Amino acid sequence: MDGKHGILGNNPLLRLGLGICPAVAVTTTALNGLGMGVATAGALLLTSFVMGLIGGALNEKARFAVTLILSAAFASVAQMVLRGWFPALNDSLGVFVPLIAVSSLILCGGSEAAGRGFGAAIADGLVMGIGYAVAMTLLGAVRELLGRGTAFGAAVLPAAYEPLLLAALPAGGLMLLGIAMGLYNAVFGRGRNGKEGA
Amino acid sequence: MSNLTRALLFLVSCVFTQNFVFVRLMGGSALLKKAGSVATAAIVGGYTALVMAVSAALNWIVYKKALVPLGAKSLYLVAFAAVALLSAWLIALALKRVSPRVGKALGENGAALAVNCAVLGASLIGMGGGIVRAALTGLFGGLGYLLALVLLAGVQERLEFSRVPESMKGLPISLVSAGLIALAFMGFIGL
Amino acid sequence: MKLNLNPAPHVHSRQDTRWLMGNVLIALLPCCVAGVVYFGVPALMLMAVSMASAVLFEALWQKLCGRKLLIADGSAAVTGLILALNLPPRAPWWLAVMGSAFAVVIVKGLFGGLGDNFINPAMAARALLLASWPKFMTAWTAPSGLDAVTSATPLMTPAAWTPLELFLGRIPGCIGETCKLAILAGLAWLLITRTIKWHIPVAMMASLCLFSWIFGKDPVAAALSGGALFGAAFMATDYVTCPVHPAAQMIYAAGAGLVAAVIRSYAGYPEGVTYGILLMNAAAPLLDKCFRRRVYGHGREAAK
Amino acid sequence: MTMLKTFRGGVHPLHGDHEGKAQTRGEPTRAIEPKTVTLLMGMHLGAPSEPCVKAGDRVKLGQVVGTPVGFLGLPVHASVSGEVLSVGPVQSVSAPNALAVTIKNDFRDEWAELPAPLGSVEDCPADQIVPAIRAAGICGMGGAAFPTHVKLAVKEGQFCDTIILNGAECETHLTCDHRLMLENSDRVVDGLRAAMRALNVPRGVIAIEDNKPDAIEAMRRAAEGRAGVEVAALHTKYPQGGEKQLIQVVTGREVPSGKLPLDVHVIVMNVGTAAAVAEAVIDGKPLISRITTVTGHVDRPSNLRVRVGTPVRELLEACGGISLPEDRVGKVVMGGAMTGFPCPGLEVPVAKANNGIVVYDAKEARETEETPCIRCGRCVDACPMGLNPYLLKHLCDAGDMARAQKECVMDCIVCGSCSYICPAHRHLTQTFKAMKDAIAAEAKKGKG
Repeated sequence: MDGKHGILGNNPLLRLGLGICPAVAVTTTALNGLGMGVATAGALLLTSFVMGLIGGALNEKARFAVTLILSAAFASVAQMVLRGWFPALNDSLGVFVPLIAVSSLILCGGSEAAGRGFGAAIADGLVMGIGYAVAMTLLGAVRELLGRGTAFGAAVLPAAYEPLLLAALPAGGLMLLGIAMGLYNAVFGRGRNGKEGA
Repeated sequence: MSNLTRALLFLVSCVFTQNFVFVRLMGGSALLKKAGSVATAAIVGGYTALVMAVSAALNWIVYKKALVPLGAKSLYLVAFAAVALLSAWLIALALKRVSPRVGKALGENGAALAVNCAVLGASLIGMGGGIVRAALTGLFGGLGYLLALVLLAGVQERLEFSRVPESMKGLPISLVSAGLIALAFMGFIGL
Repeated sequence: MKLNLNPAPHVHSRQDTRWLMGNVLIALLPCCVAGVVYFGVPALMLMAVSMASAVLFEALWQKLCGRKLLIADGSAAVTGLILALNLPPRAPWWLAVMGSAFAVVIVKGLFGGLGDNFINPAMAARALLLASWPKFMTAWTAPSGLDAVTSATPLMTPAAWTPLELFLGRIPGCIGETCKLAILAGLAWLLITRTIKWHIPVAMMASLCLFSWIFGKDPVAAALSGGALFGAAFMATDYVTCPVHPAAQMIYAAGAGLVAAVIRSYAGYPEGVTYGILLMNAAAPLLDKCFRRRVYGHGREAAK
Repeated sequence: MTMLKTFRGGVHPLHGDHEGKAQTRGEPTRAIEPKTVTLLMGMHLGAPSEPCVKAGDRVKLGQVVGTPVGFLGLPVHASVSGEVLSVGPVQSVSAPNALAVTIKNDFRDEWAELPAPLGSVEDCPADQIVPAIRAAGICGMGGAAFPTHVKLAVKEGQFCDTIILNGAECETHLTCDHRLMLENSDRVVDGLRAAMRALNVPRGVIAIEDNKPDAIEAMRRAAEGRAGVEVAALHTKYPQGGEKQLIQVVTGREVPSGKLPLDVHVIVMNVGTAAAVAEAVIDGKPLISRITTVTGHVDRPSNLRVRVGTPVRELLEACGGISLPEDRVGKVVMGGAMTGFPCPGLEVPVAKANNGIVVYDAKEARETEETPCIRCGRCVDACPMGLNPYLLKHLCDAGDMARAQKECVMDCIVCGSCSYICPAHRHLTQTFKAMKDAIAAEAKKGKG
């Protein structure tokens, strides 16, 4: 592992802005964030695994197409797993579970994994996946706390707290993610190799 | 209600009330575009709208006429992704033939650009009705995406000379801008 | 003798930023007075809290960013006051504080401060408060003395008030928006002192009346109820967030009026002026791109 | 009076204060005699003249002391008789080491031998008018100091159908053209007729802002019976006297970007220049004196007929001196408030194009601090050229030459209207001027 991506240092969500659609759409609660983060991370890991094996044999254009098909396949798997074992979570994530197929986290991570050697591909996929899942969970926790006054469903703020409903709405999600990224940049500095908007 | 009125209402709903970027949040990629000019945003947005419409219609056919009869429903995601990529690639090629300027704006990997949440999302959402509804979901949703892209590009162009704090520059401030526009779009709730 | 060498021009208009903001505050004065007369001391409290917190947050933000303190330009005070005038008279004090914080720090500060925000801070704050705490933002009280009687606004029950009542503002509504007489006085001040131009208020009210009429409503009542006139006079005309060129300004204002009329007639919220203005704020950079004055010596007439 | 013509944009500086002209416009012109004169060799636009005298020489009034260099060159004439004290670099308003000839006045005013006068402007040989103008060393006296004989050089294939005399005097404080038109109306018309005859131009328009009704009246009277000469009253608004604005207002034509007035068949001259032309043609006299307004914080604001090369200090002394304690003097500006140049010192000499000296106190002269642009759009409304100053400023601050050029920064006439009106005190005009200079330098580098 060459430390290109990290859980804290070069977070795929907060620094690179990968996979921001679901990051805003489903992170209304900490549990949703965790579930989506783990599901995406799992699909990423599997995609990186396969791309690490076969990616070296493909050219640039084919890489993207193959990654997309693999990602769609593993997203289907993720959907089946969620539907079978976590039906409630599956329902609250809704249409964004199949949309894992086009998550830019996987499309970017998978394409990059190709041709980097098997070990590096797996390690990168793992670190990126964990980083993404942690960021998703944190974002979900903040939005849940502000928007409902609860953490993982348990009431933590006093009853007098009037929840900031906007935090749980799309507009609030976009703004909070933006502010979170700004804070992240302020704390960790702007990475030298971290080009945003990849 | 005539079909025309229904279509019109559907248009308003897709562009404003259920905007793909600001309400459904399926257009994160719209934010990722580097502060390109408004003109580029309009071209990319129009292209994405086309891809959304075509792939939504094609995917409807693939799903209803092939996957369901064959009993291969669980392969739908793989099939949809393949169809979306193929149509994006073909449309990009066609557009490049029609206008070199458009081709330049789309860049080398125009097709990769277009396979995003909005395109697949339109296919998934369009599955609920007939093929016309599916195509219109893609087209009108794409128009909403286009509108969002152009609005955001305008705002980004304006932000070029503003004193945004260093750590907020780029994607973070784009997200906050999008959030503020989403706040404005909330006025259409219940339309 | 030390001679100063700064270059021409050697005279400057006396109308600096502070003068302009001061003029807006003066123009808001009649609305403040009407608000206090109709809704009592709590309205005054809200205005004070809102202005004070807006100025405080502005100072804190400028300090945090390591910038020069510029609160004396009065822009934060204007934002705070306009926000307060957009609140229901019995809104809790913390609502004003939250709104000011959002307006000054997130809508304005994150974008770089005065002049850099693309959306009107007070309007965005009102939209935030409405989305977050609807029960406080829609608790209307009739201006009937000190006891808070919950009632509907004229936008919900248009027939209950005569045009004169609507005009004088003895009706439920936000603190500053009910008395149209006071708003018109303020608007007249802004126009006479040339703080603003006529294009935006006129185009916005005309468009609102026209489209309300098309949608089957009474245009006079539409103009006189809700926050239409207040928005057209004080919020749509915000320099920072409206387009620069008169033609673009007319389209911007007409668009705001149209959106407001659509939302009032068909959408879930009773009042759409806020959203009309916010949406057109977002479109203003595009309008500015589309409308330009022709540069002397360029284009069609040049070769005559 | 018919509808006053005007242009789009513009500002009204010092409007509540009669444009700063009230103190001097009623004062008849007084002539002053300087103790020494410092004749800059570069008073006109173009290559500086070559000094042809040396220290110790005795020169007579009107004798050539600097010979012209190049196409844009003009001779410089001694404006007093006396002894040449030095030939060398001096501080001018814009440069610390401008070449000049300094002459000590012997107060005898002995004239040198002058070229023979051409006689009446209506009968003299038309082909000798332009050479006479060059020999008299005449350049534009309104500010830009462009050599007049070059302005009147109409190339093959070009023609001029209108000469506009600029008597707008839209700059604040200045009343020298106003006084000239009142006191020497006939000479102004003679100069215009001479230029019209030289180029065979059918129409001459004397354009005057309507804050000078007496000048309009005087010029109307003087123009009566003179072929093709008319007087146009203009709305009082800055920069009404800008060349491009004047052409637009008087003829309805626009000078295309990057082109000259002659491309739309117009020549614009200052009224002072016209009077100098008349002197040269009728009397054969070179340009050795001009009217300069001295106002602001001086004891006796006046219009003075001064010899070219008189130091600013002598002008101020002739007006009773600066009426401020030394520590409250802010700046001394050569020219009006909108475009004038700040003087680096009081020994700076008056050049052919210097139309005024204005003294500001420290409060008026204090530097304004830039605050953030609030996008009020006042600069856009004020710009007489239809530019977007607020946007241009951002581009210039970012050093983006290409986009600044695309936003037409080169069309900026540096009139100062945007800086004047900006509520945020942004330094618009000076930024644009710096950008224009940088772009011009770049273009020169590319060529050379």
